Amino acid sequence: MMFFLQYVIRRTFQNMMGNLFSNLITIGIIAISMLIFSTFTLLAFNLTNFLKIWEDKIEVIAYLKRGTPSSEVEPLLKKTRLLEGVETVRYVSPYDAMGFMETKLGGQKNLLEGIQPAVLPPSFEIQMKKDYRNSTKIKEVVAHLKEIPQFEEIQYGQEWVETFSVLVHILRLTQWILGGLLLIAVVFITSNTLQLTISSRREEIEVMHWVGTSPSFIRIPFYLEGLIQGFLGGGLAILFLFLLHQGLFLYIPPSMQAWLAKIPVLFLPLETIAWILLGGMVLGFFGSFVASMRVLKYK
Amino acid sequence: MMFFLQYVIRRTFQNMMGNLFSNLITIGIIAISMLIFSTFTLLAFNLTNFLKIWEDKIEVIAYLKRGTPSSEVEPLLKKTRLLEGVETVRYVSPYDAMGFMETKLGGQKNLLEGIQPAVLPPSFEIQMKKDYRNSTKIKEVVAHLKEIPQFEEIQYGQEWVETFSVLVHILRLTQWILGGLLLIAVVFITSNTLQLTISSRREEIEVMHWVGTSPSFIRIPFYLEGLIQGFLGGGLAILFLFLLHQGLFLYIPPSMQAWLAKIPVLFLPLETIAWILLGGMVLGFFGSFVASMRVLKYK
Amino acid sequence: MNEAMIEMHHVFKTYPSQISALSDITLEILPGEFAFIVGPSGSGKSTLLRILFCAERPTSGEVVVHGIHITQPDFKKIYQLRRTMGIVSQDFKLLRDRTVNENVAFALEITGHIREEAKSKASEILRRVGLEEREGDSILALSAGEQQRVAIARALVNSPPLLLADEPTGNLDARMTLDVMEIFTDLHQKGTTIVFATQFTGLIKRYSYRAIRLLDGRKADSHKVEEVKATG
Amino acid sequence: MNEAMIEMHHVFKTYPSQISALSDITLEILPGEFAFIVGPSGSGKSTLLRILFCAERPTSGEVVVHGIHITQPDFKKIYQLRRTMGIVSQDFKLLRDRTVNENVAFALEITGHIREEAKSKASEILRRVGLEEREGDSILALSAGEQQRVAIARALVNSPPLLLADEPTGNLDARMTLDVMEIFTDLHQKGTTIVFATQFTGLIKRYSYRAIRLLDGRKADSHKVEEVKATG
Ligand SMILES: Nc1ncnc2c1ncn2[C@@H]1O[C@H](COP(=O)(O)OP(=O)(O)OP(=O)(O)O)[C@@H](O)[C@H]1O
Ligand SMILES: Nc1ncnc2c1ncn2[C@@H]1O[C@H](COP(=O)(O)OP(=O)(O)OP(=O)(O)O)[C@@H](O)[C@H]1O
Ligand SMILES: [Mg+2]
Ligand SMILES: [Mg+2]
Repeated sequence: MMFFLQYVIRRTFQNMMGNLFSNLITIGIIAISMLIFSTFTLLAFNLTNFLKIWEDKIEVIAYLKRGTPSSEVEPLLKKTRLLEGVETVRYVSPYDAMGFMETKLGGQKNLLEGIQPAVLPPSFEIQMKKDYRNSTKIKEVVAHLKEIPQFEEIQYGQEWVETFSVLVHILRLTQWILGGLLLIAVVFITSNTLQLTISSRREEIEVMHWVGTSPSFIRIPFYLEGLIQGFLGGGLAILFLFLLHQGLFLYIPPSMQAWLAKIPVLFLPLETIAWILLGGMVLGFFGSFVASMRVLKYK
Repeated sequence: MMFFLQYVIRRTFQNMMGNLFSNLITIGIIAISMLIFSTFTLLAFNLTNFLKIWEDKIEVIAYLKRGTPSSEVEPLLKKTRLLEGVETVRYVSPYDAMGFMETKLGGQKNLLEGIQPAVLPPSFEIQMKKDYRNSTKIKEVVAHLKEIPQFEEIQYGQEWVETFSVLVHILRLTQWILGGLLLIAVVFITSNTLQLTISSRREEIEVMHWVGTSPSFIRIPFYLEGLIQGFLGGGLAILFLFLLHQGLFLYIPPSMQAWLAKIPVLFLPLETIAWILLGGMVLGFFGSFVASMRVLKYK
Repeated sequence: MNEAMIEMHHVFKTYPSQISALSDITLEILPGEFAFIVGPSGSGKSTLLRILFCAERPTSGEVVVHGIHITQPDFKKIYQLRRTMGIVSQDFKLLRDRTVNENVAFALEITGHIREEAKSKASEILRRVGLEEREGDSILALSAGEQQRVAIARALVNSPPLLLADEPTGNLDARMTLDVMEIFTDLHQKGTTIVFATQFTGLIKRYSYRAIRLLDGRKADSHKVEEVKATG
Repeated sequence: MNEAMIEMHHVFKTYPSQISALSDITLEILPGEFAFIVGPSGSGKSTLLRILFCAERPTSGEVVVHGIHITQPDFKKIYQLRRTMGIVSQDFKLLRDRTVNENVAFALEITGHIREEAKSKASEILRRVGLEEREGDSILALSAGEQQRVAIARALVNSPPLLLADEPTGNLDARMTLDVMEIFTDLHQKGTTIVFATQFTGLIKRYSYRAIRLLDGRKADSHKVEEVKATG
C-alpha cells in the first residue's frame, strides 16, 4: 500500500512534469473559469447581501391629512401598528419632513430657504415584516391602510419592489446558467488536457500494458493529476479573487471609499471557498475520468 | 502554387479532423476569452457612450439673490455667457424651480403642496464648453462666477465630476490590463493546443522530414490551423455576444426596458467586430508560430 | 486442469480485412519445453505469439495457457497472466524517453519491487546480455541490435516461467545470436518454457529443439502444424 | 566538383555519451556502384548511413554527396538533398495511421505530384514488392516483413539516383530476400547507386559486389575500412 502510494505520487509527478507546459495551461484555464464563476458568486453574494440591507428599507409612507390634530396621532399609530404585516411605524412630523427634503435635495437645498415646515404634511413611515416585503403582500397591506380615513395618501416604492424581484430572479437564473456552462467547460478542458497527456504517453501506456501493469496502476496517476489540476486551478482562482477584492479598495479614491463603506463589500465565506476548491477537484477528477474512459482502453 | 494551396488546405483539414476534440476545445476557449474581452469592450463602449451623454449634463447652477429685480436678469445672462468656457446659460425662474423639485421628489411631491413658488430663488443653469467639462477647468469657471455679486451661491456636481474622472480612468486601465492578460492567455492556449497537435503528429512529422518534405509544407498547415481557430473563436465570441445583447432586451421586464430606452444600449460597430476577428486570427497565428518554434525543429 | 503449459485446439485467426493468419492450429507445448515456431514472413508467427500473450483474440478455437482458458479472458485479469510471461516483441516495445536500465527496471517496479531493488536486478540482467556499459543511455542512443538485447533483458528480468520470443535474434549478428541462444538454453535447462518464433532456418538446424513450422498464411487451407526435428 | 557519388574523408563520429561509432573513415563510392556496408551489430553501419542522409552530423571529417559538402549543410536545404536519395530505415519509419498505399504515395505527394498520380505510381511499386493485395490495409495490420517491404517501396517510388538501405532484408525470409535483391540488382543495372548496410555475411558471399567492412565500433582505433571482394 505504502509502495503503491509512493509509486502513484512519483508517477503523477513525472506525468505532470513531462507535460509541464500543458499542465500549467490547464491549471490556468481552470483558474480562469473558476475565477469567472467565483467572481460571479462573490458578486451575487454581495448583491444579495446588499439587497437584504436594502430590502429592510422598503417602507410604506402614509401622509396624514394636513392639520390632523396631534391628539389623533397616537391612537392612529396604535391602530396602524396592529395591521397585519406591519412591523414598526414611525411618526414623521412636518419638521422631520423638512429635514428629509433638505437631505434629498442635497446641493440644491437652497431652494427650501424661506419655506415654513408647517406647510408640509405629517406622515407615518411604515416598516413591513420580512415576509411582507414583496409586491403582492405590500399591496394587501396598502389596501388595508387606504381604508383608514385619516390618511390623505399612501405611497410606497412599488417600482423598486418590482425591479428588486426581477433583479433577484435574473441573478439566480444567470448564476445557474453561467455556473452550469462553466462547470461543463472545466470538465471538457481538464478532460481534453488529460486526454492529450494520455495520448502523448500512449507508447508508454502500451508498454505498461505489455509488461503486465495492473489497470489501476495506469489510471490512478491520471485521476490524481486531474484532482491536483482542479485543486490548484480553484486555489489560484480564489487567491486571485481575493487580491482583486483587496485591490479594489486600494485603487478606489477616498471619495468613493466613503461611499462604499456604507455598503459592506464582503469576501466569500470560508465555507464557500471550501466548496469552490472541492468543486475544482471534483471537476478535475471527472475530467480525467472522462479522458481515461475515452483513451485508456486495455489492450 | 495551386497544388501547394490544395495540399495545405487538405492537410490542415486532416490535422484539425484528426484532433477534432481538442480543436473544438481550443476554439471554445478562444471564444470564451474573446467573449470576455469583447463583452468588456462592449461594456466600455456603452459606458463611454453613456458617459458622453452624461458629460453633456454636467452643469453649474448659480443661485441668484432672492428678489433680484427681473430687469437685472437679462444683462447678467449676457455677462455670464461671455465668461470663458461657458457654452449656454438658461434662466430658471422660481416657477421652473418648483417644477424641478416636484420631479426630483417623485413619489413624495405631496410634501410641496401648499408651497408658493415665489419663496424659491431663481437660478442660472450654466452649460460648459466640451473642453471645460472636467474638475480643474470647472473650478476655474466657478471662481470667475463667484466674483459676480448678484449670485448668492454657485453649485456644481463636484463629487460627480471627480467620480466620473476616476471611473473613466479605472475603465481604461482595466481594459488594458484585462485585454493584455486575455491576449496572452489566447496566445498561450492556441500555442498549447497546437503544440499538442504537433506532438501527436510527431511521428508523422519525423517521417515527413525523412522523405524530404520542405519545411514550409510542414509548417504552413499548422499556421493555417491557428488562423482558423482564432477566426472561429473570435466569430463565435461575437455571435454569442450579439445573442446576449439581443437576449438582454427580450428578458428584461417592460418596466426596466422603458428605463433602458433612455440610455441607448448599442452593439459594437462593424469596424470593432472586424478588429476582433482579425485579432483572433493574429493571436491564433501567433500561437501556432510559437508552438512550431518550440516543437518543429528540423531534423 | 491439464499438464501442458500451452494448448491450442483448432485455433483460427482471421483479421477484419479477411486475412487468415492462422487456420486450424492445434498444438501442445509441455512445461520446460523449448519450441521453435518457424515459417516465412507473414506466416502467422507473431499472430500466434500475440494470441498466447492475450494481445489478440483468436477468431475461433481454444487456447489454454498455465491451465487458464484465455480464449475469452477477463480483461481485468490479463495483466496477472502477463506477469507470468516474458515477451520479446518483434518491434521491441521499449520506452524511447527512458534509459536502458529504466526500461528494464520498469517491468519490476510495476509488480511491486522497490526502486533500488529493481535497478540492481536490471543491472544484473543487462550485464548478462552484454549491455553493462550502456545502462545510463537513452534507448534512442542504441543500435537496433542493442535495443533488441534490452528487450530480451526486460523479458527475462522477472524470471518468468514462460518466455515468448518473437524473432529475438533478428537484429543480432552471428556472434551475438550465439550469446543469446546460450542464455536461452541456460534458462531452458533451468526449467523455463520457451517459445521462439523465427524465420531463420539456420537456427533450427543448429539447435536440436522441437520446431513447429507454419506454412504460408495467405492460403487458409495450407495452414498446418508440422513437427520438424532437426539434427544437430 | 568530383566525379564520386559519395566521398568520406577521415570521418569521425563520437556520440555525446563518448561512444565512438565511427573513427577515421575514408571511402569513395562511384556513381552506379553497388556497395555493401558490413559489420557486426553496433559497428556503426546505421550511423554511417544517417550521416550520408544528413540525419546526423559527423564530429569531424568531410562528407560529400552528389558533389555537395554536407558536413555543415544549410538546414533549410537538407530536404532538397533528401529528395535525391531513397532511404530504407532500419526501423522503417512508416506512418502507423495510414494505409500501405498512402505511406508510399506520401513521398510523392510532398514533392508536388498530384494525388491520383501518386496513388497509381505507389500501386505500381507496391506490386513490385509483392504487396498489391495489401494496399488498402493499415501499416499496423502488416507483419514485420511486410512493413519492411513497404519501406523499400517508399524508398524506390521517387526513382532516386542514390539508394541508402539499412538492413533492408532483416525481416525477410530467404525467398523474399532473393526477390528484393533482384529488384536492387535491377536498379543497379539501370544506374542507381546503392549503399546496402547489413550484418548478414551470407548476402555478400552470394553477390559479388564491393563490400566495405566496419569493425567493432567500441574500440576507436580498430575502426578500419577494408575492402572485401567476395567471390560469386
Ligand atoms: N492487425 C492485423 N490486421 C490485419 N491483418 C494482420 C494483422 N496483423 C497481422 N496481419 C496479417 O496476418 C498475417 C500474419 O502476420 P504475422 O505478423 O503473424 O506474420 P509473421 O509470421 O510474424 O511475419 P514476419 O516474419 O514478417 O513478422 C500477415 O499477412 C499479416 O499481414
Ligand atoms: N544517438 C546515439 N547516441 C549515442 N550513441 C549512439 C547513438 N546512436 C548510435 N549510438 C551508438 O553507436 C554505435 C553504432 O551504432 P549503429 O546504430 O550505427 O550500429 P549498427 O552497425 O547500425 O548496429 P545494428 O546492426 O545493431 O543496427 C552503437 O554502439 C550505438 O549504441
Ligand atoms: Mg512477425
Ligand atoms: Mg543499425
